[in-house]
Amino acid sequence: MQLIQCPWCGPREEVEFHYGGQAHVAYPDNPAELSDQEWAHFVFFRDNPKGRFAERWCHSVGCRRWFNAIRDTVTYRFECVYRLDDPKAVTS
Amino acid sequence: MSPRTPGADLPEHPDFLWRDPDPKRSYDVVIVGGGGHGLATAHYLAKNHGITNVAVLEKGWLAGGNMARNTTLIRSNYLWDESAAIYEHALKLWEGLEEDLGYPILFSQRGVLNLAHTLQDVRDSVRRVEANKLNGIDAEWLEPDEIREICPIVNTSADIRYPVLGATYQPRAGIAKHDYVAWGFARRADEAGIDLIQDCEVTGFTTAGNRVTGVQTTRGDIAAGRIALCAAGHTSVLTDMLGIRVPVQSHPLQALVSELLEPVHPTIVMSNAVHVYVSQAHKGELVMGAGVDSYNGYGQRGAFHIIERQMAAAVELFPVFARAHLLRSWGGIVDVSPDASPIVGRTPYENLYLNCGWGTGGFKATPGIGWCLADTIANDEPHPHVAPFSLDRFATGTLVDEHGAAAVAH
Amino acid sequence: MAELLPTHPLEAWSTAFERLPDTVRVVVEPFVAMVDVRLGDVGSQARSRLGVDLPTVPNTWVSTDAGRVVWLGPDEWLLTSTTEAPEELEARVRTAVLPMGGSAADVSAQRIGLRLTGAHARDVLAKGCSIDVHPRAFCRGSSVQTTLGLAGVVLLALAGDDYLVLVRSSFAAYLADWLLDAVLEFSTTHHS
Amino acid sequence: MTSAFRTPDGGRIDRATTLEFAFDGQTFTGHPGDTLASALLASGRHQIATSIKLGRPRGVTAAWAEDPGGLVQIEEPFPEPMLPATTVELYDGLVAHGLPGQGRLAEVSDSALYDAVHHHVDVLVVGAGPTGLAAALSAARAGARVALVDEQSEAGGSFLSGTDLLDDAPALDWVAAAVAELAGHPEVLHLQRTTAFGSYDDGFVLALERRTDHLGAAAPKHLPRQRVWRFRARSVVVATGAHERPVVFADNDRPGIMLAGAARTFLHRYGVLPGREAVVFTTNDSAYDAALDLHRAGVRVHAVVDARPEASACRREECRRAGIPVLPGSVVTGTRGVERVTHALVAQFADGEVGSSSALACDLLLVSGGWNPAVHLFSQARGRLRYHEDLGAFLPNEELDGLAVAGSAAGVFDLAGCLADGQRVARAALAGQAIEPGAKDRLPVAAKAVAPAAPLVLWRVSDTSSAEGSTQFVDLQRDATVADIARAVGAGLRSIEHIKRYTTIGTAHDQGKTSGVLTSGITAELLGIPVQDTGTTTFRPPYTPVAFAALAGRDRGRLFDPERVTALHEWHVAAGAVFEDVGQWKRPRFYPQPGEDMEAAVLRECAAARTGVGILDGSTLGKIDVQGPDAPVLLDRLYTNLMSSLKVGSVRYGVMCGVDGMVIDDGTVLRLAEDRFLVLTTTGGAAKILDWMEEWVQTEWPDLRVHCTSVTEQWVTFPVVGPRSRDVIGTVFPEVDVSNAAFPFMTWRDTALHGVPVRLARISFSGELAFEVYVNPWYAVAVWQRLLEAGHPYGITPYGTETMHVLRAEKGYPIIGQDTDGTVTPQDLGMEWAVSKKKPDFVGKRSFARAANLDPLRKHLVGLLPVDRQTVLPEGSQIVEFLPDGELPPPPVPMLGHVTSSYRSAELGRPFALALVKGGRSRIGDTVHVPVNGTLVPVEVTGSVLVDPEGARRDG
Repeated sequence: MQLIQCPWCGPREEVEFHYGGQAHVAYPDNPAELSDQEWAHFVFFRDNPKGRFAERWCHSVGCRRWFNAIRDTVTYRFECVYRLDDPKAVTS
Repeated sequence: MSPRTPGADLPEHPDFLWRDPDPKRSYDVVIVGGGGHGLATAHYLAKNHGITNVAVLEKGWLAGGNMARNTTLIRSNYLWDESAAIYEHALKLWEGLEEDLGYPILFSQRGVLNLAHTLQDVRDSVRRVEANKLNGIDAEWLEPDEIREICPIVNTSADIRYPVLGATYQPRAGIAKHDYVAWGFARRADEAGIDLIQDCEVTGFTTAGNRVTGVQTTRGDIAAGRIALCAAGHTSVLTDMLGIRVPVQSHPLQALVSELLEPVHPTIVMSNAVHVYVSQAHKGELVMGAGVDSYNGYGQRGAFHIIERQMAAAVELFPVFARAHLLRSWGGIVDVSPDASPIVGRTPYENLYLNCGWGTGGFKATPGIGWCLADTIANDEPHPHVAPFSLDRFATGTLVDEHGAAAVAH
Repeated sequence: MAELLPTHPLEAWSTAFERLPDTVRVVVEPFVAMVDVRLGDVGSQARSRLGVDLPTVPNTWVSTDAGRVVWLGPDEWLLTSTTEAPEELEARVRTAVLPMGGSAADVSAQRIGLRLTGAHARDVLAKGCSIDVHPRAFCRGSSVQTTLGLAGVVLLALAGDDYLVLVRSSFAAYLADWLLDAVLEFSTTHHS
Repeated sequence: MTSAFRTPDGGRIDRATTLEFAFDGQTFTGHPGDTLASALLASGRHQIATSIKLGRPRGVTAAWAEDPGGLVQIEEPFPEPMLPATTVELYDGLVAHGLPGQGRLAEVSDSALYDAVHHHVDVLVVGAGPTGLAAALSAARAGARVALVDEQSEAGGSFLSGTDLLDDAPALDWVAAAVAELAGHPEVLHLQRTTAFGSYDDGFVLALERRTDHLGAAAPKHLPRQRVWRFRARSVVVATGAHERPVVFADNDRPGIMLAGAARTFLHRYGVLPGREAVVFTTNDSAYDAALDLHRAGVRVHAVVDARPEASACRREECRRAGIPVLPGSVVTGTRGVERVTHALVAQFADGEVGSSSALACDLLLVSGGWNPAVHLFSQARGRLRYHEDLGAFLPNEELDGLAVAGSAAGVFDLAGCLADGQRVARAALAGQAIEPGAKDRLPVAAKAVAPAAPLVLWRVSDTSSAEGSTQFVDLQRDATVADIARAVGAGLRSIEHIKRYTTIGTAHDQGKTSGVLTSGITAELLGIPVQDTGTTTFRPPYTPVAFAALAGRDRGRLFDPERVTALHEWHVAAGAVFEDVGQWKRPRFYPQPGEDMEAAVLRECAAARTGVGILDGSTLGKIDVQGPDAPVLLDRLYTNLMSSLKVGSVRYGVMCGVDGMVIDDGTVLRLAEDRFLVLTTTGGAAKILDWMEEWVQTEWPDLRVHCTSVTEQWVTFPVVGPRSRDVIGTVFPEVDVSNAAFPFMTWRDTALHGVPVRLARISFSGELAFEVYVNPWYAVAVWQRLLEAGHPYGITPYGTETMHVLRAEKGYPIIGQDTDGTVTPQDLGMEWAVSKKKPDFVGKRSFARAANLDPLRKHLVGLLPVDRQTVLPEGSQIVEFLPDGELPPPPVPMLGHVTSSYRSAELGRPFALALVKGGRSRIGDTVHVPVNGTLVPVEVTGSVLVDPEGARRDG
């Protein structure tokens, strides 16, 4: 049972959070202009790195705020969490 | 099931299993991933197609990934025609596998019960049973009293939180001993002259145009005529090297066993509603799978609260389990696709074949996918059973949605 | 016709609660008007328009003349009033915050309150709450949204060994049962 | 049985009290403080069971959970399988028997209580031995919040097994003082009988407290029998000590052969002589203590067989004075005896060569091959280990963030060193938390100990017999031998994980506590590679087995999962409702009257709603308050149809899709104000849709000025349905003009009842004239009663979800999740009318253009009418083409779709169904077949709206 740092509520147990997968995948400006292939990539395709990963989390049983985090998918360690309006953290 | 002498029933492994060869410079076929799927593919390449200049590359120890960690459930009662076809093909192979491999894989067809706890569970169950029947798969709908006859320890009383309203039953479903299965395939492949190369991690690929000409590994470069990726949870690591995007996410999946117990549980019981699936393995240990952890993870471990929840559900459904003991818990990495169906077949590289996204279905599919992937590699044409699982279905929208259709996992 | 009489979802539990020892008391709080306030900017105008300060420190609550304000999120508060009817409270607060781009919704019946007091109150919470409720970490003025057992709750520290649990009304019966089960070892004196 | 092997005095047992128990059908006695094992040994009984494969007699080989030999089945007071006799605290009336490796579960359910408790500390110390106590004292004296857990019945650890002195007094005096001091610190939690079994991220440690097991039948019923402690510690100090390791030799499994340290424990802690004629076989100095202690207790020690070429001088001298022969450069090669060891076969041992052996008579053979630090918790926390050549053991190889290993668990084996290490590690932990160490944090002074001579690392004595290691047991519980490891290596296996699986070593209840490192060593030897390269198998939780029920805790029975109920629940119960689980909700399915089955009740309820008036508790519908200037924009983006054009005071039905274009929810939307909507979702969709809205608003469209708030429990919802509903509503709310003109379909009005705000809406999920009544749940019962009273003259009939489903199905209204399955689009449901052509985009729109979405053979929602007008098609039935010969062809039979909803219709006077059928709308009028229990039922494909297709009834 990990502790996850909610940017507002502080450290809480992971069961309080909802996982949102890869971060910084924006909804296309004009889906109608996309090919089926491009649309499929938005809908179904997400990165799946072994190591550092920028992801979205939501403190669903707490303040219900979504936020971003850089987490290592091997160690599960959180490197940092940042609010949606913070600039994208650098992922190598 | 015949009564066992405690613990004495596991047959001995053979005196010789496989060589420990160094990689050659070049192979006709290189299979990346020495798990069940990779080893089965190697076996059928040799057996069905006479292709033996083959290397299976394993970054760790053979069958040390999900093959060594899964709960060995084998069934084919899937909803959609496409899924039913490949899993039933596998089940038919399971039924003859002991002879084929000349290895005591302990395939025990004790049947699987998929419990229904809500009216919608019942509708979904009947739908699946009727579909299975029309697809030639053995399936029945059972009322609670019939469930009690098959598995007396299931709590079918009406006063539990989610009463058991009935169950689907596939009598031909069963379990097998995972190491024995993997080692059986490995030994046959080795006998056929196929090189099983351990501690050999793929670190890159060499390509020429739309062909992959070879792999770079921790044990040197290896040229390859055709390459098949059978890396399950690590597939993305490989496809990223090739610049291919594959819609799988790797998640932790936990499992656990109890100590050895006298026979008490004659079949396999699965309940999605309360997330339990449990069987009693050959030596007498209760083997259970838990739910998939929500986040991506390559750590081969999950969070313990999932196991605690699992135990609560288990004791609800099987009150006699109260003082069984959790002996060992562990985690594997499942590669989950958007429609919970596998992704198999061609890639943008003409001589590279993909096999991933099996999620929790990988073990039960082992001989089936090995057979079909070998056929696909040998004929450079997707076998009919894997054709529906192509990568491009996500663009066309012709998914095989085992999620959406509320089919059962594991 | 006679006026409408309110009924409380936990009326059936009151006798069981009354039997509990002083070391762990559970009391059903009376109905109170509650409004969910959403407001981005909580500068000085909030006070001038609302007449109360909205706490900006996460996981805190403050008392007001007529009730409490609980921090629920960076732009969300739960405002309670014992002196206004639910619809009055919503109307007043909504009028006040609209010009600031805020909103307000009556949630008086969304949650019911349970008061948990006594020397063993902390021990009972510890049976189902992963939050550290030790006075060093969770003192008067502290609040959290978390889970107690399998129910989402808003937990307020009113004083030492004095807690207020706000739970969704539909989960109230579950939480009441859960609490009665949790206090068993403290409420049973006979050693059978 | 008499306790012939009980010492005249000493030990930690209460000799004044005698406990009676039965083992293998025989009656024994013991004392409080005994374990089942010590009590049996006191009576001279060593054999506990026979082995799992070979049926060889097996006895007690260790003194705690690491014992691979002596498993028992508890029968009384309640059956529990597979407990080591060494860990079962004795109580009166215990009934148990030995197990050959397979336990038995009770046939009745366990009435004992279990629970879990969260506990937060600055420092968690695991192990109350010298190291742990020193660490706990240090932390406590600094005023930190401390928890000290230890798996034994009392604190002291290795002190309980020896004669150590501290400050020139018995060490146990210091332990008592330390325990008393800890008890005096209000922020210290000290738990005995508590095993830390798992360590996870961020200082999360799980421990099992055995609270009442030791009381047997006398355990208070209201106390949890076992408790899982969920510790969250800023710092964890692992002071779990070390496990003694045996040396493998032929026939090393006979009862009477045990670890040297275990013999000391039985002597000093339990006042038991494990034998009378002992031989001690060791590779290190520690076993000499056992030899000398037993000698002092009156055991005849025939020899200390020391594998090292030279025993340490002082030890030799101590033995000389005691008259104990020491045989350096010697090993035990084998044993004799069946139920009990009778002889040790001793031989010269030099440069790895074993000479010819001679037999030494004995009834007790003590063995020590060195010590394995108990690094389990460290390893579970992903700590890496390194092999220590001199100790022949694996030690922590790194500092973990927030978890430190101290004392013999870290390879420190001298008493003074352990005490100092415990204090050092605790202070380091405190410093990391900026907590000042306390004043007067003094360590006791340990008696000066002579530095031990270097141990010899010896895994096994080569088998000179013809048995070739087939009786050299590595894992006694699994009957796995050196020969098995040799076979595995011969089979081509190199990985220790493969060896484990081939031989099953380390897979038993003890998880290889004594056999794991041996296996690594022997495997390395056979492969001719360094032990470091072999490594160990992974240490997995739990450290010792934990009962399922303990992990289930209190989430059982009605607490397994919350039951959500509406404000009317008790009324429903009183009315005799039969309930249905819908998600976590309990919803009335129907209200049978005396003698009615479901079909009769539902036909009656349906008739009332179609011909008179019915009333439903629809309060479980999800409700979301959407406020803000951009509320219309948000709803336009999330619904497939246009919501921004909805007028204040009006209601509109809408559908939501996922980005994949599949329907995820539907419901009605009330526009309360220009900037305010009340969104209704399905019962199951409530939380999901609120989260869905929040996710889009927060992560994609933060610029939108809109707020979403759940008001699901803020309003109860009572649909009053049927031709007479207007009369009922008109009666209860006289100030509302309920005429069709003043209050048209799909509009809402606010009113009040005795000052209580009430909202009425003309919404129909049945096709009938209907009003939905919304009110604060505080007044739910009162308003419901008013409606029933007003409806009495019209025979108002409460109805449940089953009737609701029939009524809506007759109108072809789908239930999301029943008539859809995540693969269904609005077009499939025949709802093009609800898919906006005007809007440039909305969630899911783009997916509608994919190839698969344009396939004319997609499944459409249609109606089905069984031709026989009798058969109620089972929901879920599959549909096939019409087969003229009435026979199914051999499989696979192509399927056209399946039955999603099916009911008997009072209105139609026949059964009907809704179904998803390939190209369904183009098949209307066709007859297809539905296989039902072996027969093919012909059904006619119809449109989905079967009752009042022109919608004449909705206005009454």
